[in-house]
Amino acid sequence: MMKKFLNKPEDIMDETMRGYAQTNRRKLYLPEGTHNMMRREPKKKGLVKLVVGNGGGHEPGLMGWIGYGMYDLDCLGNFFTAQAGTVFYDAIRSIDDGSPILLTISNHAGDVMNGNIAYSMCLEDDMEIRKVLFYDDIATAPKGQEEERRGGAGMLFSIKTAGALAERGGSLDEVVRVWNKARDNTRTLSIALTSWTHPATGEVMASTPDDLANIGAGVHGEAGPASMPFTSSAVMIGKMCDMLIDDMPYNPGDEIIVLINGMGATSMMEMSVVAQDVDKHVASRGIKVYDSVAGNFVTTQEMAGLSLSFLKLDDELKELWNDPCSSPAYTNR
Amino acid sequence: MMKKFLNKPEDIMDETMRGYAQTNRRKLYLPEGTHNMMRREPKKKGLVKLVVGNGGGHEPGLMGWIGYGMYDLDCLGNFFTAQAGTVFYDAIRSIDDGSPILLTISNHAGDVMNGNIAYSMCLEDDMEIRKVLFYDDIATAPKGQEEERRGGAGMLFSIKTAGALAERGGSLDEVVRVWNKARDNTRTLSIALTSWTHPATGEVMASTPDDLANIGAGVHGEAGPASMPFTSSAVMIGKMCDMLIDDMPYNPGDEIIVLINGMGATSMMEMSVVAQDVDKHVASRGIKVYDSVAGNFVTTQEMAGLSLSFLKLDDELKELWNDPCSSPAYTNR
Amino acid sequence: MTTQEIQQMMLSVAEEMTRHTEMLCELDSYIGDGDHGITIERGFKAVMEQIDGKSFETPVSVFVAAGDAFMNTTGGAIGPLMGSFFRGARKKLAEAREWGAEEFEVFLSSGLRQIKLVGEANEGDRTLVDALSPAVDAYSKARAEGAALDECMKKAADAAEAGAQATKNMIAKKGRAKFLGEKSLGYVDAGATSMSLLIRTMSNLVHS
Amino acid sequence: MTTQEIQQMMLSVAEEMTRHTEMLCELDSYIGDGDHGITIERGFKAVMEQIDGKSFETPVSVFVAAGDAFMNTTGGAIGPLMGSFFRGARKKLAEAREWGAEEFEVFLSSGLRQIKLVGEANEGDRTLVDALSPAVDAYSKARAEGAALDECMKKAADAAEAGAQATKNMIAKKGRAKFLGEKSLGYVDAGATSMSLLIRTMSNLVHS
Ligand SMILES: Nc1ncnc2c1ncn2[C@@H]1O[C@H](COP(=O)(O)OP(=O)(O)O)[C@@H](O)[C@H]1O
Ligand SMILES: Nc1ncnc2c1ncn2[C@@H]1O[C@H](COP(=O)(O)OP(=O)(O)O)[C@@H](O)[C@H]1O
Ligand SMILES: [Mg+2]
Ligand SMILES: [Mg+2]
Ligand SMILES: [Mg+2]
Ligand SMILES: [Mg+2]
Repeated sequence: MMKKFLNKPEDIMDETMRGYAQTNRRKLYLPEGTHNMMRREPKKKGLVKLVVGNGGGHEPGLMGWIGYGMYDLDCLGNFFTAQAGTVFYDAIRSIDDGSPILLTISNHAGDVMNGNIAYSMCLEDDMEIRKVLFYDDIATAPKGQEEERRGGAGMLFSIKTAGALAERGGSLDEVVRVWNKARDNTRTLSIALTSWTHPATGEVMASTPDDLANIGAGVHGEAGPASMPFTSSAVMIGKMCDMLIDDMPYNPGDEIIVLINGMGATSMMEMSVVAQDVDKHVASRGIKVYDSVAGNFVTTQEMAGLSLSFLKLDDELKELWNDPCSSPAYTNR
Repeated sequence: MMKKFLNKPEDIMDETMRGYAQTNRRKLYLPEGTHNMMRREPKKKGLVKLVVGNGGGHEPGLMGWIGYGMYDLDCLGNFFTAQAGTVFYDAIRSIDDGSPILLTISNHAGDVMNGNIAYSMCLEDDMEIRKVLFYDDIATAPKGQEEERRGGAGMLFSIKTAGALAERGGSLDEVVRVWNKARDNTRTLSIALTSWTHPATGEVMASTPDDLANIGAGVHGEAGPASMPFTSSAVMIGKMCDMLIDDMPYNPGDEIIVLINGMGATSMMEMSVVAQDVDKHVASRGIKVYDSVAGNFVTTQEMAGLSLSFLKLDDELKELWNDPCSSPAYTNR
Repeated sequence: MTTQEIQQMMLSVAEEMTRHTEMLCELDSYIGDGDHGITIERGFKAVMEQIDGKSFETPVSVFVAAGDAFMNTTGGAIGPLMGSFFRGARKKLAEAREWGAEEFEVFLSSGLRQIKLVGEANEGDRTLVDALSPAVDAYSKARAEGAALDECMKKAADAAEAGAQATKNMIAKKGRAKFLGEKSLGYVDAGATSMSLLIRTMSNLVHS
Repeated sequence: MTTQEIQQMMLSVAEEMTRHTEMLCELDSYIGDGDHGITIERGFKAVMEQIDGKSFETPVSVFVAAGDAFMNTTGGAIGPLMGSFFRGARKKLAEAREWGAEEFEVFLSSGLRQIKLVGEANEGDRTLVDALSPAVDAYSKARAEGAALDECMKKAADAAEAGAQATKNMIAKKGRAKFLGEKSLGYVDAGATSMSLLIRTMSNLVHS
């Protein structure tokens, strides 16, 4: 039996968004009757605005990264379903004050197609708009086909750095450049341990055998391509670090930022244990952790598991990473 | 079979604390070989310092509330075990620069006794120190015996407001007064839905029957005194709101802050649904929600459930609540 | 055709499209997630609700309403694709009050252009583009040879069916099947099948 | 008694205290959580490890080391309480090089004061205070009457045993049983029992 705090299935996303706006009323604003989560204090006119659209069910998801130095708008669809492109377009127009727009898309079919619809409608309106993709999940396509990979939680790195540049007054071209650079320097891999329960149907989804851990599981609980024996954090995380390091590759002497993204039921105790395992393991490969972040950002309901993302820094990205930002789920001051 | 990201049971708290310090290296500092989590940037000399000691396993727990305008030190013991009072004393001395100290204790036997030990040792040293208790859990003692109640997540309200006053330069007496006022205006009640797994033994603890929700469960999974049928969020949360409102009592016209504290596996989707149910329900009783906060703060491993806390505001508490603060788990700017 | 006639036709088309749920789900189940028929049914039911009894000013506004209804009520790949198809001509045919062979050509080709823009698929990728693209070509060829609307449409429907059949021998480069490589060979694509059904149904209902 | 004699005595006391695990757990199981004996055993094992083979400057430093060891290795209520008991006289007896009847009185009464301060329990609350407090009184009375150390200690141990027995008729106001009200009647308190055991063991080992 599903035991979740929910009311009518058809109201889930409306109630979720309303409640999330209420618990973050200092930072967020949700116009009534919409799924358009936006900054409470709009960005200064003329600066590049970052917008995104995606499905719900990953709370906080990208809503958690709306705020100063980060996103300006997240237009949500229903549970695990991208919002219709036409509605996404309306959302973008609702915050349009003539400033340039960066339309960002996490590489998932529905987000891409609906993003393309919104994008082409904005172009028809002669808006100053650019479209960028994010893809970081090394489990979803082989090296060399990076553009085919799905987008994962590593998107924080592009959002944070491009968002900082936008806040500094960077041009749309420059913001695009930084977004793409951060993305190209990011790799993500996930590990899922348990099942999760669909909040509308109550069905138990995507279970993993007791003695295995699923590597490369998707944010909707999609099974990943590989499994490994479930064992100590140090061993499992060490293997994942190696896979990430070898894919990029990250080289001895590199400085990285680490993101540990909990899928839902993984405790902060575990994420902390993982963090120090990552620090130890990457150090053994000559790589230095400049900063790290852990939390439940892009989740899959109450699934146990996490994703691990690395960003390779250069001076520009480091500076932008250190710029102040403030969003419900990530604030560095 | 327990599926958690952990290594050797005996290293759990050391690794947890090291990792938590690493993922919050901008804000926290953990001297090697200790369990003394402290502010990265120490507070200005002369201002009242807020310190606390408690057991681990509730991550982030009170470590999450260390930072500007909040705690200066959290001295942790082992899993669900308060740190020895003598060690707690050493921790306090390690940050002692002659500034006044507010030693805060959440009302749990181990924390109280070890806090008393540390407190009396500090007194022997002629330090300027005061001791305050926190108790808010209405399920643990009847009205009229408030001082016998356990401390819960509502402690955030005393920490935030007394912490703000300390940062403003308030005297030790004044900081004590505000701590106690916020405490006396706070009520907390919890609801647990599932079991949790002991990270050292792997034992499954404190299960709740499928069709019931346990009311008043403790942060260590202690069974609460009452059960109610598991049903919609609106109904369960409505009843909890009534119990809180009637205990204080909160009256029509009152302005409150709401804290929704996830126990571990309750998703931000659910906490958001709960938040809007709380808003609706307290509004129906004439009470206004001035602000609200939701997150996994004081957890019980991967247990599903949450606690609900209300703080009744007056002008002073409202002002102090709005003062800037910055900690890993709660930041309002 | 007048706005009212187009509206009537679209209602009938939508109704017909809700009748192939099982077959389309089965096609989607071989190397997809098996929900295509359900999504098609849901989408076209929403189309019926949205345009039944309403009054429209122009033919294209009927299709835009259909596209919006489809897109807003369905997810998956087919939602934005079918929605874009119906909405594709909304600028070019904004003024047209009656549709004949020329307008339907614009409608089909704009729909194709929009689908390719949204789905980023090309001919040969094993998608509904492989039904629609030959249909547009066949239509244009027929019209260039002077055929009337119903004749053009018939040619288009024939080509769409042939195109859908041909997906059997294509390796998927878009959609869920794209990582299967050679394993995607041997099955007719579900989306191409519903697209060819759609064009056939329209061709049965248009008249000059 | 010299520092070395105290150290030797404390080692023997600690060893004896590890021998009542089952009985103490059983007492704790009626209205507690049943772990008291285990905690006592773990704590006194740590005490033995900590003081065995070390060299100490003063008698009180033996007890402080014992208290620290106990407190640092055990949780529950008894950890901080027993630790505080042993550490209670560390300031008052900091200079004393040899302990006689006077020093032991200071030791016991400081331990009681510290336990009451830490546990916030009073006489009659059904805790180890109800063993220790009458022991301190009996000791003082005997000493005021001119008795020697071993005689004082014997009186203390007798009083502690009687005090522990008396907890049977007390309603708990501290510890886990405090919310049980009348239901806490009828059982001897576990902590009071271990405290009386401790004093009896010491009384068997002290000498003037
Ligand atoms: N990028 C694309 N471009 C064009 N058509 C596509 C694309 N991706 C999928 N399709 C079409 O959509 C069909 C699947 O639709 P449907 O089953 O409704 O969506 P989903 O795959 O999300 O479950 C495929 O058979 C294919 O024809
Ligand atoms: N506040 C207190 N003051 C004095 N003694 C106490 C207090 N609380 C508990 N005790 C004593 O501690 C004993 C229980 O010890 P123990 O079982 O080791 O701890 P716990 O109850 O935490 O499991 C009780 O029998 C009682 O004598
Ligand atoms: Mg499908
Ligand atoms: Mg699908
Ligand atoms: Mg016990
Ligand atoms: Mg115990």
